[in-house]
Amino acid sequence: MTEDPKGKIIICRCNDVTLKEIEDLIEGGITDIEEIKRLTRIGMGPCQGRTCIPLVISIIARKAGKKPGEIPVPATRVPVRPVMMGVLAGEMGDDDEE
Amino acid sequence: MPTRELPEKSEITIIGGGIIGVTLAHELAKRGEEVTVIEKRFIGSGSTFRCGTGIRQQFNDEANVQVMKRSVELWKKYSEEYGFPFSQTGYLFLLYDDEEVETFKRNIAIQNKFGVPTRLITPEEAKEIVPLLDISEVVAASWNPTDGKASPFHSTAKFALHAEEFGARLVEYTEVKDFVIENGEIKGLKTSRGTIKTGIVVNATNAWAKLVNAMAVIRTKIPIEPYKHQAVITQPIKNGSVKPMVISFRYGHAYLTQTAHGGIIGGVGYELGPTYDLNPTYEFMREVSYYFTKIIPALRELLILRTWAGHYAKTPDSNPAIGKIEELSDYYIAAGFSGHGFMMAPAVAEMMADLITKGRTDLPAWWYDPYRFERGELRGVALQMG
Amino acid sequence: MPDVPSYLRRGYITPEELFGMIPKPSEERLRAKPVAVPECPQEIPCAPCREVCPTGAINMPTPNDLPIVDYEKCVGCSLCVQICPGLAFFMVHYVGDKARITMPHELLPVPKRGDEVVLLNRMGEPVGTGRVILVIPREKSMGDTAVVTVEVPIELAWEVRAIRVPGGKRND
Amino acid sequence: MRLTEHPILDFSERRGRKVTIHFEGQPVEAYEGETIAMALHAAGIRVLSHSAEKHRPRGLFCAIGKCSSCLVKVNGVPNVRSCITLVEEGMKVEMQRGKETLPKGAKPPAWKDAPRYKADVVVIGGGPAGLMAAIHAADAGASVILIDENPMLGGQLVKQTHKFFGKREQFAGVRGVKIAEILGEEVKKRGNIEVFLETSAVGVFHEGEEKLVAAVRKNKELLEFLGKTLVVATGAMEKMIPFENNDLPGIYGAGAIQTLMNTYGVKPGDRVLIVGAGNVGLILAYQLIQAGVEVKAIVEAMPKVGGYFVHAAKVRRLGVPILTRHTILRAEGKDRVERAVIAQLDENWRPVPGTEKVFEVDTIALAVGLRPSIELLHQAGCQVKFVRELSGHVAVRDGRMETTVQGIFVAGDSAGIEEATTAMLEGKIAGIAAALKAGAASPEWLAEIEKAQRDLLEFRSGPFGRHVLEGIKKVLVGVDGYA
Repeated sequence: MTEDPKGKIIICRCNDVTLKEIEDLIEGGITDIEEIKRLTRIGMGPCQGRTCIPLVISIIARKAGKKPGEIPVPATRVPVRPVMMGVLAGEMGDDDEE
Repeated sequence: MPTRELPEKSEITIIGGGIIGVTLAHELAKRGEEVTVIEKRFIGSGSTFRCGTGIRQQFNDEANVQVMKRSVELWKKYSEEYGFPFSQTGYLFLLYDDEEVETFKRNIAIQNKFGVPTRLITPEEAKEIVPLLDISEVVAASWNPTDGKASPFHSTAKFALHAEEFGARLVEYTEVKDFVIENGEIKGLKTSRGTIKTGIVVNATNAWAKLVNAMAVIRTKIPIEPYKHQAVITQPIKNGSVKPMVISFRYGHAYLTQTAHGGIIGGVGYELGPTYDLNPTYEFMREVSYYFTKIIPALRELLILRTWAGHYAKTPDSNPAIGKIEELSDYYIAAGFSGHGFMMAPAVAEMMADLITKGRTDLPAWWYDPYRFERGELRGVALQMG
Repeated sequence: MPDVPSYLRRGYITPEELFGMIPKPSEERLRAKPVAVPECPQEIPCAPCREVCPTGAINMPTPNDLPIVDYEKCVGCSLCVQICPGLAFFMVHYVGDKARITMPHELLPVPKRGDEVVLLNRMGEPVGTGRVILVIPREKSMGDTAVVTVEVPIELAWEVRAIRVPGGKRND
Repeated sequence: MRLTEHPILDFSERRGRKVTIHFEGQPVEAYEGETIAMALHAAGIRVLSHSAEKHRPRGLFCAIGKCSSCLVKVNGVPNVRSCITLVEEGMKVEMQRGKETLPKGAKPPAWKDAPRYKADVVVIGGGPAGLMAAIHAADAGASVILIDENPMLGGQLVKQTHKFFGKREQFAGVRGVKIAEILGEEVKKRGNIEVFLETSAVGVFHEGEEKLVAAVRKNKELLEFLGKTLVVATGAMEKMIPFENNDLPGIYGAGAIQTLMNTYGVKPGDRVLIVGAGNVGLILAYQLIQAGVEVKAIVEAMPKVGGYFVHAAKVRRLGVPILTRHTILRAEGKDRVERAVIAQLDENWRPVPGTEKVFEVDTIALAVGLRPSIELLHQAGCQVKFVRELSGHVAVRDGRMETTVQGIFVAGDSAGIEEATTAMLEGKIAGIAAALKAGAASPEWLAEIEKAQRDLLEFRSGPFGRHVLEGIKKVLVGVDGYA
């Protein structure tokens, strides 16, 4: 049973993933957060999972009858906040005022 | 749905649920064989879901060109039948000097011989294909519009689904711990969920192949080592911004393209290992940014969202080891893909299924003979990037 | 939920609940001079009232204990009202048929002496009007909080805990 | 929509020179030093982008550059986070519509080695924990680098107009904004603390025994910080809750509203519904009233007020209803919040049919809790564990706040959601311990650690603190506080 019959409860803002989409996967037997991540793109947007991952953990816990502590958090990888390629390359050049 | 239930017995058991194991299970089951895949975590979780998504026929030897030509045919066929995204958006190798051009002319001749329509194009033509390219240093490009890319997640999931429809069993979250061997014959496999009786085992664990070989006490020298390669993905941009896979050996052996979702994905030649460590490094983040912005300067303002690492399971000649290992019946290996496993999988599945069910294949399996290392007959190093 | 005190369900405390936890000052004491009465029924880690009290009238062995005012020692100086981070200290003084309530005020406008203001109870309901008889502005308050004393009908002494000041420029 | 007067804060001194930016071709007045999102909000503009997949309207949400809800195009460059990008005269801002094209004609950047700064102790985060860590590490004898993402030190303190609890020596009775000023001054006084503002750590790497922090300043310059030890005091992130249309512009995290009104003096809206009666929600309600905003109600799913009673009493007597055992069902509105629908919850946390109430509000504030920001610790390899009492995943550590990665310390909300006061005490412990570990402090500083540990125990001896202590026990390793 979904709590999101209209598909208007947004869990991941970056990739517009709804509660319903996640619940459907869990009901289909997929409860590994890494799998849910790859199939729905939760946690893969520009917020890097900051908003959605804790929510998804609680959804899995509720639907799959697990404790939140039993659900491993997905790896945190560099960069821990998005960075422009040009900045990592070194000097952005022309528009640098300093 | 993949299960966590281990069957009591299976004629054929594949260790490793990556794209190789899954497509092989699919092919064997389709031919009516009883087959089980045993995967330590979940389908695709090893190297498959970490790969750079590219599928190309532009190799530098006849065997790989033939195998990849067949593979692309199969990618196309199954993507249409099963409905997963595979797009023939081409591979574009940027060339910066005469020597590179000469090398690629030779490669193109080999490719053309087998009907792969690669051709040399001008920098301006390259820019028409990818308008954001910086071609100021480019002298020519090698272009094959029939190369492509596919989503590792969706394609593997579809192959898995249809493999099960044909009767294959995919067992996840189950780790093979040991072989049950009697008088040189495989009788079964001990796993974290108990023992499965089986006669034929395929080692499809790629980066972990040496560990499985050791478990089976294989003495034949099959040098496959795990090297750490890293990849990057950016924030999504308008689809169609970078259609083909763009390659530049000059700039860091870089490869980059756009995913169906819109992010720029790719990597460079920076390699660490042998190691099982998968922590991304600072050096990679910097190098990939420098080289990518050299190739497409407009990427400078694009945000990197994530980097990650996966394994290239490398052999000394960057060609996989595919075939039967005679010292143990019936033990097969399909591993050591050196970064080409995803793209080769459908053809390798066909080749392996031929070898297992018929003992012979029309595809040039001899090139990947696992005994070549022992005999000191290394192949020419397969063209590799990233 | 019988274990949840009703003041935590509603967000306000009634005088009955309050004086079930701390003693109520006697009529005699209330007529003598202003006396500080804390409305702080929960064990939270906080001690400035005790630390600032010049006569040591506030009994609180550890910062997590409830403040208990020794009404005989309290001199009605209002320092506790000024400093209390929870704005939970008030002073009450009975004068004739009026009561003078001293309370913290951290809103605009700050009233002036003599202003007539709307009296609010603990639920924010208007219960009448009263006259401001003393204002300690923020700059002169030891706790950086303005303190206002209003005169109210004596029967509202234990009801009025906030004021609404009419007029004043508002943000658009 | 700008605040001209405020009972506690003075914005006239804070606002810079007037400039004009353009949004969708229309001129918008702004002040130098404020972010694009703040200036647009002050002009009444709520919708900043349309999402990439379902084209839903989106606006500001977190206001600290984390949530990606407020992306705009600036001078042709897409994906700019308007909440952390400062306005510049003549800037051309456009709404981002899904996935955008990249500007043509860019020049490739040149390779440059990043400047590298070294210190005994590198502190990441300039909130209460990080400030105290830096001050005490410096006093113990260490050279210190302190980096923070914001243009000013103080972390969340700079948005807090209320006075803090605790003891007077721990700044009790002093407003958060003032504490930020005091600690900022203390940092400035010390010659052995080097401060880097507007600098975000993007990764922690190991260089032998030392820690390399890669960071980006003002989003455009790569910097490297090498420390013998590292204190991570990166604070917290706001939680989100699922309800219908929970992404509509006008739904903000409580922290974003505090940033709008208390940092930039921009009125967040006219009529607000607050979800959550913990301390954040209660304090926010009071701050909104101080800014002249009407708070229609506070709804709370729990059967009681979760924050301090005194914070509840403060807003209750100003007429704000607190509806315990209620939840928000949905937000309604075309492309911004026009109303909110709430309902009562039964014993099983299910909405009771027929109890729906509608509030005509233009803003919904989510104050449904914080969770520790552990991204850097997790990325650096520190072992983490989910602890309900600490509000999420936190790093396993010992009594001196050292994590399972030698030389990496943690303090404040990133070690578990608690109070600014405990954050300061933990910061003190971590700062001194990091200085000791770096070999920069003499052993007598252990006495200061012990004093701070006693102060923490005293602070945590009440019912709120005991709950936290239960949680800390689950992640504490080592005997006598040392592994």
